[in-house]
Amino acid sequence: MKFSYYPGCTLKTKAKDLDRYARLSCAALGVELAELPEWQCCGAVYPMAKDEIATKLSSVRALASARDLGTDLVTLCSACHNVIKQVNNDMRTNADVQLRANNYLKLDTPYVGETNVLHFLEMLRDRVGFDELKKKVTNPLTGRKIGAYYGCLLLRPSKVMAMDDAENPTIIEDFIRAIGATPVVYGMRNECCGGYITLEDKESAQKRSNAVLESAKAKGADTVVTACPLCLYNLKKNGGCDGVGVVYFTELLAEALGVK
Amino acid sequence: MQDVKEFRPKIVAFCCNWCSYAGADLAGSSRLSYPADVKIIRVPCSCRVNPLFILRAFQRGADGVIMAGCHPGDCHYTSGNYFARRRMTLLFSMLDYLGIERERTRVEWISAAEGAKFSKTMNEFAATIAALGENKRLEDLRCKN
Amino acid sequence: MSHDKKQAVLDEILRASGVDVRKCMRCGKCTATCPAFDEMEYHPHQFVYMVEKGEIDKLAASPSIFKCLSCFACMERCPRQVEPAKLIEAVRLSVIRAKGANHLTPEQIPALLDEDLPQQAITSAFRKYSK
Amino acid sequence: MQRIGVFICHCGTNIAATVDVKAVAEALGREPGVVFSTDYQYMCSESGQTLMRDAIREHKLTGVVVCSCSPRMHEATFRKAAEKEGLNPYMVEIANIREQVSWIHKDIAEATEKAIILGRAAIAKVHLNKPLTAGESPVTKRALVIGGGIAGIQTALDIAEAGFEVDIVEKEPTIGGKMAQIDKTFPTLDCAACILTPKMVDVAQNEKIRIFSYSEVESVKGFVGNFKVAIRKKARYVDEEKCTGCGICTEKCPQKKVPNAFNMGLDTRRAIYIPFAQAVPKVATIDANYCTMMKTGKCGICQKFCGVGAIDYTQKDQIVEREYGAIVAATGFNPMKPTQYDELGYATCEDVVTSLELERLMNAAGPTAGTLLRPSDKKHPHTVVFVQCVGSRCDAENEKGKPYCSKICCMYTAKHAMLIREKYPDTEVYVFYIDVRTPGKNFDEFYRRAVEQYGVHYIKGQVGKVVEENGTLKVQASDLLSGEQLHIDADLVVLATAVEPDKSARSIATMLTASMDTNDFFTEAHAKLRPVESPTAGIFLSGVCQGPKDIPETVSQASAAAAKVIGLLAKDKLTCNPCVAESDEMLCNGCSSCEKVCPYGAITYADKEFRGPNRTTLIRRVASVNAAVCQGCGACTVACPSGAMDLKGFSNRQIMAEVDAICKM
Amino acid sequence: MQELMKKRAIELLADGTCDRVLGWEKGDFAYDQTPALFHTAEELRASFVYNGFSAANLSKYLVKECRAGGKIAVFLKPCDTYSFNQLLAEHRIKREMIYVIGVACDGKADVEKLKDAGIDGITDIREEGECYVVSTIYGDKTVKKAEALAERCLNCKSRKHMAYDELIGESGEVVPNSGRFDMVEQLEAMTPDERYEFWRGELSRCIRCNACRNVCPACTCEQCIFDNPKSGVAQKAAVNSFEENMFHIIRAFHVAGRCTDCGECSRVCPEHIPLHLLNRKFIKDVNSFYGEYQAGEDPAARPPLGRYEKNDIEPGEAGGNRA
Repeated sequence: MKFSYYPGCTLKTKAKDLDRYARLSCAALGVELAELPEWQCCGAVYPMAKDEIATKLSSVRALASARDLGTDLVTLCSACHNVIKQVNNDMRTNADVQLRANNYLKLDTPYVGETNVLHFLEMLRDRVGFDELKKKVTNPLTGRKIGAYYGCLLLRPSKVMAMDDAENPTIIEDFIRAIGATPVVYGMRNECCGGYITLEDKESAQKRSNAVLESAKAKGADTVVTACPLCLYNLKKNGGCDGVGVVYFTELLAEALGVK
Repeated sequence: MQDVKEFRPKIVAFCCNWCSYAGADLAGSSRLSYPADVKIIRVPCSCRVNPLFILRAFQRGADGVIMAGCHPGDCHYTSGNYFARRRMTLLFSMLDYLGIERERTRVEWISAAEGAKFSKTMNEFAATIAALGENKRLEDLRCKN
Repeated sequence: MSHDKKQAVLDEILRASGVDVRKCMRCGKCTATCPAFDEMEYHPHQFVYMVEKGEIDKLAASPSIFKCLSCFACMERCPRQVEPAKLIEAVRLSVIRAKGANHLTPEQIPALLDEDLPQQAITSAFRKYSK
Repeated sequence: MQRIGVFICHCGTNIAATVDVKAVAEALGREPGVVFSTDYQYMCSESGQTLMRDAIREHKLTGVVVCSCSPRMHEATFRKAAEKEGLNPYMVEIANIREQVSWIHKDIAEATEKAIILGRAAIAKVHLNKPLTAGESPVTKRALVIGGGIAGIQTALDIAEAGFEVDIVEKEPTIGGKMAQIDKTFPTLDCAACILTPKMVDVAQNEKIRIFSYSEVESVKGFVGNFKVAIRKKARYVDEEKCTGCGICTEKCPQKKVPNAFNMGLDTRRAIYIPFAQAVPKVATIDANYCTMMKTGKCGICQKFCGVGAIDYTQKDQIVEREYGAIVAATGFNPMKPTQYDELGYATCEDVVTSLELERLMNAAGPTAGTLLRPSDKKHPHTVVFVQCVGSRCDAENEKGKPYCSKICCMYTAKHAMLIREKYPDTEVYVFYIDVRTPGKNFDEFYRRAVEQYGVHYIKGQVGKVVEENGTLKVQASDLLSGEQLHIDADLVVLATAVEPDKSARSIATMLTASMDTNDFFTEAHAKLRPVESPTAGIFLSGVCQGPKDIPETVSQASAAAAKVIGLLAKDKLTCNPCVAESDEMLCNGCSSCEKVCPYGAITYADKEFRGPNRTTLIRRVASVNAAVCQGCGACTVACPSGAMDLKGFSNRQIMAEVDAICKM
Repeated sequence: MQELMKKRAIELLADGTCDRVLGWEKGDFAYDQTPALFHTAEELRASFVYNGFSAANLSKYLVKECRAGGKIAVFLKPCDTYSFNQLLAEHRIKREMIYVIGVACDGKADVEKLKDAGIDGITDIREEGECYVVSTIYGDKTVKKAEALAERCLNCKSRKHMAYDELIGESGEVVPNSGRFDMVEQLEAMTPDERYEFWRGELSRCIRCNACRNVCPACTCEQCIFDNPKSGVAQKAAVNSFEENMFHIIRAFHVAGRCTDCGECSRVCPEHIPLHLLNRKFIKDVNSFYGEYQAGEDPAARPPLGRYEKNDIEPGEAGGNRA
């Protein structure tokens, strides 16, 4: 099983763990993640305005390069995933964006949304299969009570992301079950952690993050997992909730597979 | 200067009694105009429209023929428009295959509530036909006056 | 702002956002679900209503345009598919494009950093705060 | 050659203002075969009709063309007038010069020219018209009502009252429908069971009414007056004739963990059950999905305890064939399951309930015996939040919800709020609304009472998020009038979810060939003038299957549908549409092409003897059309390659004559 | 082969299986065979023939024969059995009156191609491997089959008999990708103007001899609408381009979904108009719009114009501007 892989800037710096554990796990799972050559930063937030083209081009380049390699494109960071999947949708459905982006890029073959973008979790669910994953778990995290933290970017807008039910998702819970732990469902799992507002308004970010962690704690979670470096930062730095750890889901995956 | 007579296309519209003819009535009562070039023939259902009628219209000098019926699924006779759709799909494809302008024939599903759609469709179609000009490829010179 | 200019800005906002403000039925679900409510002066439903009324100036002058978290909750949950977040983004863009001024300058950044802060936050903020 | 009279109607100024009616009369008067041509102010008026009748008599007309409004408006009027003068009504044709000419064109010359052409087309058609006589078909004097809720019950009772037989087919084990689950009714607050159950008993006792409970319609054949319906009586594994409804089986059954659908799954019942105490018929039913005997072949306790030997584990589904003259759809609704709106917590929080679930939680016969206790910890809630319009009034593009207003939620929520405040004055009640819609007699007064007398907090705004934390529902909502975001700690959240047509309605509509809208509500024949009839003859609509309604509206519509049914069943014979297909046996190849496209099964084949060449006879297979069954769509006429099949009133030659006339300019 | 068939026919007459046999006999010219009824062994011995010129599809003649009563034996090539099934499906013939002898077929020669190859004065034809040996008054001439076969045989859709009571020779298989739509595709790829010119060039040669209609096994109407003065569309001879178009469009439409693509129309056209390209267009459209359908394959199958799907393509999506 081979995929093109878009790690994103943060995974090369502050979120090396998210990336490292993903690669280790893939090796254990027999999945080949081939990092795209010369990828550029996705911009971290999807440019919503209809006339924004330049800000979408780095995503289009990554998508086109995966297309040329003939592989699906796996992303890991929630933000990168959100941007690239939304841009891909534009390239598929918005003729204007398609035309203008291709005019800028002058690719050998114009890109029209051919690439399939998968989040690492989708890859685990739909390609590897959670049942298959379960079989490869050597160190099941039995007894751990883990809350899935989806945040905003993995699920919304649901019509484009099409990963799971945006209001009652199950993909991370199913993942948690597959690695032998017990999922904890809590109400704030798909609410915002505060995002980049942390940069200038710590108080606001703290309020959001605390609300998330308290909701998880109230339901008995000992750990919260995320796929987003910014979520991790906010929850850890700004949330600070006694007795609830915050880790990347890939770390638990690596642990369960015995490759941590 | 030569006096060029303005081209007024002749357009025949076959309308099913239950939906599209009623849609035309609604267009009328809503005062939504469309060119007088469009003349409607009422049929009980779009499935009553025989390819012969369409060719006949062209023969007699029509420049465009449109058939309008109930939306698929809403046929008063439950299935008539489904059969009509297959027949017209094949007929139109054949006319196209013979090199006859594809735009001269059209099928549109217009409900009794869609007066606006009726008028819009007829305006569009009349404009298309006016732009295409006179029907030459399926004409019968004997019927021209 | 002259009336014509104001209209042009309004048109640009509507075009760039692709939002049809007339679809709004004033249910307030966007504002009910907004995590940045407390930080905002004008709230998502007000953006929709005020754009419809043409009150762009007030929105443009408000710090609210830099408070939206782009969490897409209002877009996801709006029963009328109005997508207020896109409108807020378009208003923000109209301001920073017109002024050329940035809400955040690179000089301000170092003071805001701590060692764990991911790049993502800075990149996002730059996208949101500057041209 | 026909002798044709042409009559141009001014329609006041509706036509005459844009069409030069004199010029039209003159031009059409010159057409071959036209012996009389005139114009008149109002052709549809009494004097206009007299004018036409006089002309028919004086000029010995054999055909009439009226250039007037749409034939959908007055074709019947003019045909009737002609018939009174002895002219076959089908010798009258209408040229629509109002909707198709005067109302859409401004230029008088252009409009007049088009009116003349349309007149010519009608004249060309009349030249080929033939007198047609309508056939007759008998009427089976029995009606079928599909659905045994309050709509079906009322319709059946009214039809039976008029002396006709009625069958009710109900898919559940008992009639009663949604109303049986409701606690109190607005705006009078009387108990639903108290007014519904006597009606259910009336149904059971009425000799004219037969109930097929736990049954579904399997197939529908035939046409108005002559429907043949197959009804599937699902196996309930209990002999309906023998069962006395004593209920001993339902007490002895060891399988106790079956979710109780009647109580919206809020408690459990046994595998053999009677849905509720006043069920009609009061007969037990075995739920084969849970019954130990059915699943493992071991148990048989109910059989052992049944004093009358009614239990029969070997019972099979039974198909019953019945004939009807009319069918009423009363298939009702279900409240939408709000699982896709989980920001409101329904799927993950036990104490977020739907309004119908709340009805059961408040009902004396419900799981809490009428005390309002919340599902999670069976404690009395002190703060209750109601959320309106969940799944209703959504944009058409929104795949989750419905574009329509469900109509009943504002009123029942006011009722719920009021009842809670009355019974438990220590409870704070909040209602989040978009608009409060209360048109109806005593309805707004009722809502105002909830606010003014009972102190219910009505807040314009919506709930954006519900999160359960340590037994408290944290409700985050907007208050649009104060511009605040509210955070309420609630104990119970009640969602007023959209009304949606019952899932069975779509397949029933297909069987009935009745049309439906995109929301799966049955379409009425005319939104204003024929609101209780389907466009398909002989099919009538009762209750919410046609659109959201409250109980009084449902009952009125049910009675209206019954009146229509009675009007139909009172007739001994129905006049058929004479514009039906006809096969020319001399041309028919017997190839069956026509039969394959006939939606009514109106075409049959027979081997017939024909004269062959040289005095021989030969036998050929030829088609014939049952004129009583044919509805005149004409599908067969195009399927026929030899031109043997033609449609009376819309024949190939007639339509081609119209084409010719229109194209000739 | 011919002798085997003759022998078997004589046996069938003798044992009462049938009272007459439908086969081919020599016409005025060797290559111009005509369908013929044989009532006796003598007749068979005298003039029955089966060779590379026995091209006619005999199934249509059964319509008339079934009305005459008795029991008929008929020789049917694979492609003829499709027509046979179609006629059964349309109740035009009675199965119990007919004894079908399926005969193997390796394709039939197109005499025009032989003539173009300079072969004249033809007296007989026989197959030798991949070649035809054509006897002429000037002696035998050998020509490769690939160069002499009729177009319909080069693009043969099936060598499998769809119906038979007994076989003489082997029944083959359905040919998966026969290439019979290649020319249709070429036409579709042209501009509308080019197509129009192409068809004008072809159809303007039509002399309305009605040979195509008369030979067509799908055209078995009691009375053709074009012959029926009461139909309102009767026309004796195509007076102008419109009537040429009209006749062929309507004829193709009337056999749409029923035409088995036997190719008889083009074979008999004295003007060599490729009429089969009209029918094949409909067959191709039906296949691509409504799923693969081969008329005559299964007499119980519902024809494409006698059924529908709710999500059928719209007329506006068919054809279109391929300019």
